[in-house]
Amino acid sequence: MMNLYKKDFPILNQTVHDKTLVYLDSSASNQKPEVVIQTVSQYERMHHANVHRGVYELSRRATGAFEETREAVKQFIHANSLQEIIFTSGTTAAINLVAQSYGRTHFKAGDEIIVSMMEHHSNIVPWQMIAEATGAILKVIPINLAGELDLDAYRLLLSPRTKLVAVAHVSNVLGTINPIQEITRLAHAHQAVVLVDGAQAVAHIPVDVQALDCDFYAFSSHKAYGPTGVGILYGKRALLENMPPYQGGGEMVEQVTFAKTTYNTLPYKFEAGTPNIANVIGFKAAIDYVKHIGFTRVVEHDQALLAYATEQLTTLPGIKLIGTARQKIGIISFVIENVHAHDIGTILDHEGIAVRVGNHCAMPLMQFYQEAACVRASFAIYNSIADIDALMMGLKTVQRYFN
Amino acid sequence: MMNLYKKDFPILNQTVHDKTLVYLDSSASNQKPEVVIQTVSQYERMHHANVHRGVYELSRRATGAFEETREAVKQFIHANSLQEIIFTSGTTAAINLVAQSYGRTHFKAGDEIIVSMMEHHSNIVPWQMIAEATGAILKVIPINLAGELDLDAYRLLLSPRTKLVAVAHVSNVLGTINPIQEITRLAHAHQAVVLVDGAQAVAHIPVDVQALDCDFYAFSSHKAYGPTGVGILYGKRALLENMPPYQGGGEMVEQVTFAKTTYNTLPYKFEAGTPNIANVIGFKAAIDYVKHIGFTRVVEHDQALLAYATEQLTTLPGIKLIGTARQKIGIISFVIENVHAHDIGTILDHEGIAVRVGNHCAMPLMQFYQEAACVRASFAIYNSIADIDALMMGLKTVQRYFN
Amino acid sequence: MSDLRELYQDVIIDHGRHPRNIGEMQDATHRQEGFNPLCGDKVKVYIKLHADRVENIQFEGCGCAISMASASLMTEALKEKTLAEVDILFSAYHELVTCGATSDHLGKLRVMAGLREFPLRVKCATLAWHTMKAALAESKQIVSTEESV
Amino acid sequence: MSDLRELYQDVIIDHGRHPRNIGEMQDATHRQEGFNPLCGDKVKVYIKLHADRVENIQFEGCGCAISMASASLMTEALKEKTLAEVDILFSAYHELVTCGATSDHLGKLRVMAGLREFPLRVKCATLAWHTMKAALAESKQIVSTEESV
Ligand SMILES: Cc1ncc(COP(=O)(O)O)c(C=O)c1O
Ligand SMILES: Cc1ncc(COP(=O)(O)O)c(C=O)c1O
Repeated sequence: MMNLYKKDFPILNQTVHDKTLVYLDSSASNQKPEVVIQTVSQYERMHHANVHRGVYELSRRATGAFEETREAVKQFIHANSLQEIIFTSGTTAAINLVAQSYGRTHFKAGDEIIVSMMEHHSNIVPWQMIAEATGAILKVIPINLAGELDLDAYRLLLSPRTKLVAVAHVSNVLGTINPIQEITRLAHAHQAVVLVDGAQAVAHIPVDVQALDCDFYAFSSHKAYGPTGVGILYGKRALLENMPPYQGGGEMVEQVTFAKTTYNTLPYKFEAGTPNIANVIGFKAAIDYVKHIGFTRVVEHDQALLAYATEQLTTLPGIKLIGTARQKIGIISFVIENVHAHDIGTILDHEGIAVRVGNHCAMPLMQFYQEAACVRASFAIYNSIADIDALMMGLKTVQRYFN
Repeated sequence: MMNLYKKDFPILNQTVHDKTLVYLDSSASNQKPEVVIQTVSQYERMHHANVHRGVYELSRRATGAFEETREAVKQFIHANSLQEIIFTSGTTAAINLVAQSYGRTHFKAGDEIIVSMMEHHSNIVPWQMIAEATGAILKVIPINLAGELDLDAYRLLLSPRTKLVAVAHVSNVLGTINPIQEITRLAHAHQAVVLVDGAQAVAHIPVDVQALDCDFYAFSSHKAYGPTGVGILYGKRALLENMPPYQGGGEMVEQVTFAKTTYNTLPYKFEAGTPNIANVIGFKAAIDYVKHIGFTRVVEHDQALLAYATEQLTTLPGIKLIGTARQKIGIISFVIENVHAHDIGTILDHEGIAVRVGNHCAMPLMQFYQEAACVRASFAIYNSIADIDALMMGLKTVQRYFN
Repeated sequence: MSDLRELYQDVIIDHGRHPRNIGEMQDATHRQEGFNPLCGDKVKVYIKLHADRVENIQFEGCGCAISMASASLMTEALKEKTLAEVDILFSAYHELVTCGATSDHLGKLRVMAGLREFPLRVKCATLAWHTMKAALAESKQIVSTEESV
Repeated sequence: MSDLRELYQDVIIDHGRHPRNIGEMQDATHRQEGFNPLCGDKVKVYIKLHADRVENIQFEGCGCAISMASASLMTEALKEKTLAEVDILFSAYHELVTCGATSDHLGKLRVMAGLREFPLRVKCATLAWHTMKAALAESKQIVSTEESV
């Protein structure tokens, strides 16, 4: 079966170690379609200027294109208003923004922040840092062996002390899709706000922040077919309005005197300094690309690859899958008996196959599974059944070396 | 006189409102040479992967190229080691990093932070924010009418209470080059550290952080012929090592457990999350481009344009230059009697000439000059005498409209 | 007439340089400050309302020719108007400067039609009007042209 | 022999699977932990020094075949060596895995020559060695392969 989209991604048309490149590390970073690459370079060749402050033509064009991305993001995640869409440098920066700005003004000693066992370091460490600064306490939602959140345990963790729940929409190791609506409903019943780490979700499943009813939603352009250095923080307007700025600088101020500085309105209050203009503009092309394919097809494709890969991999002797939730996206992590993930990664690379090995920035999760490292293959719209066949061949080579 | 470099900048080869584009707003953001644009798109088409954590070929290439930029930056500013070069999303983010990480651990109520009257908002507001959080007090170095720092007043401001001095290497409105070596020497005599905002310096004058002996140096790629969304924080290693991380997330940790997280070594401790890989790599091409021209020529060119523009502009009736320091770079700001800067900007734009008008994110400075707004023309390697002649013609048109 | 000449008509240059109805109004019933952080334009609008009629309207401020002229022309246009008429003029003016749509009510305000070719200056041309609206709504916050994205 | 086969030679696979000199050493005079955050490899090196001679050396740890084999081979190679000899071997080994330069001292360690084609794995192959060095230097910090950029 030919993949309809591979041709849109120039990077895939190459050999590595004399083998056709098979890229199975999209959860770390997506490859970019040609249209995104060209949108960025076109912008640099034709329209670049600093945004928001120029009275001349280039600046008008740059500002217009920049703000069009905001509109596209708003529609993409079904936000209610443009004021709720804040550009950051990535998911990590977006979560840190909330942890510092919301956390410093809302957490006090003894308050509780709930995260889950399956979080990425980017959704753990910012909360540890603000917990240490404020005296708040981190609580952890456990998971079952399949890699699903234990919602009963979550219910018991919630209390009047709970101030914020920070949880991944989709786990970057397990692929698990978490029941955000339910998590949010329960948190709101305790007046706690919910931050959703959407880094792994946006390229795989449709996201509707109003339906999820989450208070904050963070994600990265580079994991959704867009350029690096661009992240989005969605926040409900009423919350954002009452939060102090995170970084100070140009753009985010209204008036500056040494005696007193007043801040700009949303979303600019949170966008200090010159933004990543070219790549923000490139991100709109990525959103358009995904929209054009449509999430029906994206999901179908993802699930078909996941089903096939799961079926194939489980035939390998000594393999153990990590993450077998009922609801998951096209991420498949595993270990093989007596072979370290790192060695698997090297041998697969030699066969032209790029997978990720290690702890995937989720050490607590790996500890839960008592593995120091595992192998992760993750799929995107440009992957095909043939890629999974190549992975299987590669793993058979691995086993030849180690048996 | 033909400009040797204009041809390297594709964006300049266009008309705006049917006039040849004359771009005189490089202090807001430089245009990029074709080689930078192509380095970025080449990277996206051939080598993209997430950095530092992959065991496969693409990741090796991406990581290698990414770290080569660190080496190039180190050499560019003459830092002592790679550990001292931290990638951020811009000057603003770099200054906020120091304000929060250094400030929160070193400032207490009654301590003093010294800034100057000519600072950009990005080198004022972060200090106001940390001053408010810690009870520290902001002190301001006054300037004379020419736009030079009053060093005698600075000496009097320094005291055992002084903890940090934050000052621009070059003013973005006045063009003034400040005597950083002297500022640093005096501050160090009082055990205060010095942060230099180098945003406007790096594209115009050679920078040697060891000769300056400053403790921190911050600048942005996009003001030095590189892409947006990339900034550099240089810090002396001994200081950086004792500072807590600023943002938490992937990459900046060593080990994460819910009980205790340990942080990675320098420079990674301060680089949480996926960096702006493509644009960092593009920035190396920009540095190479400037190095190839050489600072001797860069400075000569800049000074020639400045001299000619100053001579020409002063012939206009009713003009008042803002910023006439003895040591300045190719930035020339001015007001014209009875014509508001904003109207000048619009009329010049109509003639194809892009200048910046407004307060240039330096409201306190504008208040000192008692102007709500001024016009700024700023020069780069791609500007020529002909561009200044066009500006003069444009300003004569302005005066025709308003007289 | 070139776009630029249409923007900087004599009437506008004149009102920009010699704005009418300028100065503080001691007995204003409504007053409001407005600010455009992009270019530093500031305006303060004073209104004396009698029943539902604008008995007097004045402004203070500094800014570019467009913002000063638009404020000056606004005060001339709104004097003696009822609140309902003010609303109609506000909408008509807005359409004029954004897309050049002229309507009969506009009268002398029509000189601002050139703005449609200068989208970057629409904020200058509407600051005084937004501030006036906010004054009548008795909003306490300083009006900023950056309020909406 | 393919690059890969040269890397994963039988000796390496064997030492990786059945590392020699493994286990805690109670009477060690020097001990040190090392960590490679990239892949989670951990190693703890124990040395019993007598005068300037390595009387005994052992390690504990978990990791990939390369890191376990390199630790195992290191303990074999260093036993009974003087500190001066350890230094020479350290340098020679480093050159071997980074550029394939073999020298006479290396003996069995030469099986690691395949590393030169796998720069991404050099950290695995040197973790135990750096940890050993740190143990002798009596450094207190955990050694991390990320120490130098
Ligand atoms: C002197 C100075 N400092 C700081 C900045 C902020 O730089 P950035 O917007 O790239 O963060 C600028 C740019 O406008 C500047 O001119
Ligand atoms: C679930 C999850 N959260 C957060 C992040 C951090 O994203 P970024 O590195 O783009 O800031 C990642 C990416 O690795 C992720 O997978």
